Amino acid sequence: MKTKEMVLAALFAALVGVMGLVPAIPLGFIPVPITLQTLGVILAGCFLGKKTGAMSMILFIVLVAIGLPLLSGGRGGIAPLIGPAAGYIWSWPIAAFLIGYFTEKVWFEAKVWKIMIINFVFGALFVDAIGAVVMAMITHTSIVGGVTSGLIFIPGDTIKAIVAAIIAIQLKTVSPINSVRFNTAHR
Amino acid sequence: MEFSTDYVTKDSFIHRLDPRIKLLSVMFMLISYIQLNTWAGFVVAIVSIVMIGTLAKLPWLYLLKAIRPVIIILLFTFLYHFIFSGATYFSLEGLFIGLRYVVRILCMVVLAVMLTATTKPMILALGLETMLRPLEKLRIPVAQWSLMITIALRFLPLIMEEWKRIQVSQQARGIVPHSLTQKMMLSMKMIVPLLLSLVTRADHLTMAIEARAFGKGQNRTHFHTLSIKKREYLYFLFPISISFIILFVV
Amino acid sequence: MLKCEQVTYRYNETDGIFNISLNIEKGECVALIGLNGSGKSTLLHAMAGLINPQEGSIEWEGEAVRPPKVGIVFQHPDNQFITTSVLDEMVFGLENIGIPREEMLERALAALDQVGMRWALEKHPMQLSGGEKQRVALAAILAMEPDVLLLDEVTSMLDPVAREHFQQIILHLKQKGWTIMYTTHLVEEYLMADRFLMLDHGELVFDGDLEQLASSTQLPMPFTVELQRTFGLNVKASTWKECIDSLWTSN
Amino acid sequence: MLKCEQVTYRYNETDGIFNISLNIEKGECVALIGLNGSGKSTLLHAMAGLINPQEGSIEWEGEAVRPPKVGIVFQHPDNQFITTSVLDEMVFGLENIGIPREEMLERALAALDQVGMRWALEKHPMQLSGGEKQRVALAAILAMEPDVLLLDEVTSMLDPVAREHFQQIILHLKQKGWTIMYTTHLVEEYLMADRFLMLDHGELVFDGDLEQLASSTQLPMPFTVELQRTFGLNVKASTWKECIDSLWTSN
Ligand SMILES: Nc1ncnc2c1ncn2[C@@H]1O[C@H](COP(=O)(O)OP(=O)(O)OP(=O)(O)O)[C@@H](O)[C@H]1O
Ligand SMILES: Nc1ncnc2c1ncn2[C@@H]1O[C@H](COP(=O)(O)OP(=O)(O)OP(=O)(O)O)[C@@H](O)[C@H]1O
Ligand SMILES: O=C(O)CCCC[C@@H]1SC[C@@H]2NC(=O)N[C@@H]21
Ligand SMILES: [Mg+2]
Ligand SMILES: [Mg+2]
Repeated sequence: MKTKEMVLAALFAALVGVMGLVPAIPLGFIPVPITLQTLGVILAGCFLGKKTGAMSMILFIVLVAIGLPLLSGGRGGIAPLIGPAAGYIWSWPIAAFLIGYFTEKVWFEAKVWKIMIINFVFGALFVDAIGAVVMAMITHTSIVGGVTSGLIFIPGDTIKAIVAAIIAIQLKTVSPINSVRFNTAHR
Repeated sequence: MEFSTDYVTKDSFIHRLDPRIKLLSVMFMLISYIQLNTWAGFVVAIVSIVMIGTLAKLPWLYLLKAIRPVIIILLFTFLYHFIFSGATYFSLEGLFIGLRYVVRILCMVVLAVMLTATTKPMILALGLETMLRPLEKLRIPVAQWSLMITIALRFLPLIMEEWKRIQVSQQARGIVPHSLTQKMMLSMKMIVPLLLSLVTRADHLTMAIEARAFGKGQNRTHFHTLSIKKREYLYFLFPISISFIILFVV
Repeated sequence: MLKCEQVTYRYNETDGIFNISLNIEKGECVALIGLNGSGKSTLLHAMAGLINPQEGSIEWEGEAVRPPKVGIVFQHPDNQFITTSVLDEMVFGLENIGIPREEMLERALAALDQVGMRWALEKHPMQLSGGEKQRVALAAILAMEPDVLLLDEVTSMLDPVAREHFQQIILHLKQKGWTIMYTTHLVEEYLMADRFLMLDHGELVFDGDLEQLASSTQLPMPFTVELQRTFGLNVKASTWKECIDSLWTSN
Repeated sequence: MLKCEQVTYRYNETDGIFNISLNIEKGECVALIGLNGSGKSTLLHAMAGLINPQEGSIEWEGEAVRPPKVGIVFQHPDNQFITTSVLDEMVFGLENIGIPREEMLERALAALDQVGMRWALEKHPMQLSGGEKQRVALAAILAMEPDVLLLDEVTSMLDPVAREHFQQIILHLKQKGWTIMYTTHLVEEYLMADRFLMLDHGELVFDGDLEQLASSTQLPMPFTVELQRTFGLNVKASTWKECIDSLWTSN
């Protein structure tokens, strides 16, 4: 692990934590709120790349686990990680990894629309699918019902996917993916 | 806004207990709670939680507050089972099944909350690091992860300062956002400068860490260390026996 | 010996350092001077092994430079704090180089005493004043006892008393045989150095001692005027030593 | 008139500024001096209206102080940058105070010229060298033409040439009647001020002119020694003016 990767992973873990301060929108009919934090998750993937992106989200979970109140509403500790939203939270590292993986693939010809599609598939569809299924399993309710109510997140998450793509392209010159891609291109 | 850790400042022996003992205890007990099914089991679980909470001098109001976020889900789960899980809709059997799910989740949540309420995050992190140190032999960079926790803690206030700094100056610019959409648009415009400046800071921090010879962590020594006192091993018998009782006796 | 061979580090076409070659002997104390943006900080970062020059090599006693052999104190004290208390900040480097636990506190306190900051042990580094930060930053590196000490304008925010302490620290380390290179914009601080390097637009344009510096006519900035004004005289080369001696004995 | 009345700002029991009362007349140029951690930056932040004292009040011409009437340049230039290019940074403040579009570029360029940074128009402020950052930070405030200018060690990383420019800028602004207050640790930079304030442990311990400062025997630090050493003489009060005059004319 390079020091720079460590620091950037820590930065984005903290960033997702700070996004948890923005009041989340609670939904009456399912126990998982709409939160800005997914924007940070998606950004971690498409700005940091697969390795650092995934690391940052694992670190985020570790930080929550040791009790920092980084989830919306100032929640932390082990409780939320085994609660109904567990599937959503645990899918974040995987989502960041997958977004990073495909973003790195298209990096040299990166366009907003390409990143947007990647973000949408893995940052919205993937996370929401896993999250809804796990939620239904933990609460022992029906999977079909869980997934149907989970659809409520899709519009918001789509907007976040688009916004993240725009930001990532604007920050392209300072992205650590540049050095990752540069190194592999010369290997 | 400030980050307040969930830590509740009190002087109890649970607070002083070595974090590793606490972490392992919680793990054991959580595993046993998953198997909770019989009435006797529930009684044992609840009694054990009440005992720990009392010993830790935790205000019960605090624990109530901590479970507030899960109340809706518990209600939902309860109703679902009450309606669908029995032989008929709204059966007595369904009611009990629902109750059991709710109490089981409650027990797990409260136990987890008590861990972080009685241990400062940095101490918990140190406990975690010390416990996981053997993993270094498997080439898992424990020291690095532990440093990452430290850096993330350093970034939390820094990000907010930076955000505030940019926000105040933007308001001084005379743009006073009125509607929610205006506010959101303005925030959007702040994200790129914020990230740019944070990434620059990350660069500087990287150099600072390397300048102080942080490496792979092989020969690293530790200033803060934990030591488990003899009688603390004895306390460990409590969660073990609780878990044992729940898993195999009742 | 610290050996730079044709070192080039480019930020872009015009900015950076270009084709720098120089040797610094063990025990030398060198001042690196030059205008704003001439490349001093960049050179120091390269010498500490924190950035990799695109061309050329930098070695200390035959090996590629890197911490903890080479210690660097940054220009912006804000940029070097990693932890959340001054004590943790002090021991961070010591932990990394494997100092035994018992020795750590000793070393940390000794270094803090040197800069007069022991009182701040429990404080958050970011809540110190500008000069206090700079002192803690210096102490954290001193405690690690590097072979080569690189100091980037570390006195810029120090008060007169602290700056004098600093000069004494440097003189003391010189006596102990440390190799030191520092940058400064203050002519008063030239007096500690045995040798001067000047950068201009990323190139090395001067390498010599104070006498040569003061009598040089090709310098890219009015250093000569500064020198003469500061010491209040229009000196000839032979009087420099006296001038310096008298200044050092006067306090 | 800038009027501080019994101003107290506490970080905690021991740190902060305590019970500070002072009046600064329009057009005065005041140097604020004191050791590291004596509270200079804290006082300037309070005077700029950036932090609210727990006790007391600060007014400029009868109104509570705040930007853009009062302009402050921070000790750490990094803390001042908000945008992603030097040009944006320059016009940022001008937009705030409603300068017409055509005038903005004009003012921005003039201010950048004053500090010699016009070439950096397109650069990212965070990617400048230490001294370059400090110059841009200064220019950004100069362009806003505040009534009161507060400068917190803004020359600490400037090279000798830039520092001299800076002194000329200040003298020029003095002539134009601006009210200026600056902090510095360099005795050479005392010469621009008409009046001196000294803080010690957050309290105001001196208020007077250079003569009084040089002859004061109760100062909490060897300022007197510094003063005398810098100017190379053991002056009596009456010779100060000559000394200053001769220094200003010598370059
Ligand atoms: N990260 C960066 N990206 C691009 N350009 C940079 C970066 N850092 C510095 N520069 C440019 O490189 C040149 C040399 O910078 P450097 O910081 O080495 O100067 P310096 O001699 O230390 O100046 P100062 O006396 O002001 O500290 C400057 O012109 C600066 O604008
Ligand atoms: N954010 C903060 N929280 C707590 N204490 C602080 C904070 N900022 C400064 N201090 C303390 O308050 C005192 C005054 O600080 P201040 O920055 O005003 O000093 P200063 O005179 O500007 O020093 P310098 O010459 O080093 O810049 C110092 O002892 C410092 O440690
Ligand atoms: O705070 C929690 O406990 C976890 C929140 C998980 C929120 C999920 S992530 C994907 C989906 N999109 C949202 O806006 N919220 C959910
Ligand atoms: Mg520099
Ligand atoms: Mg200050």
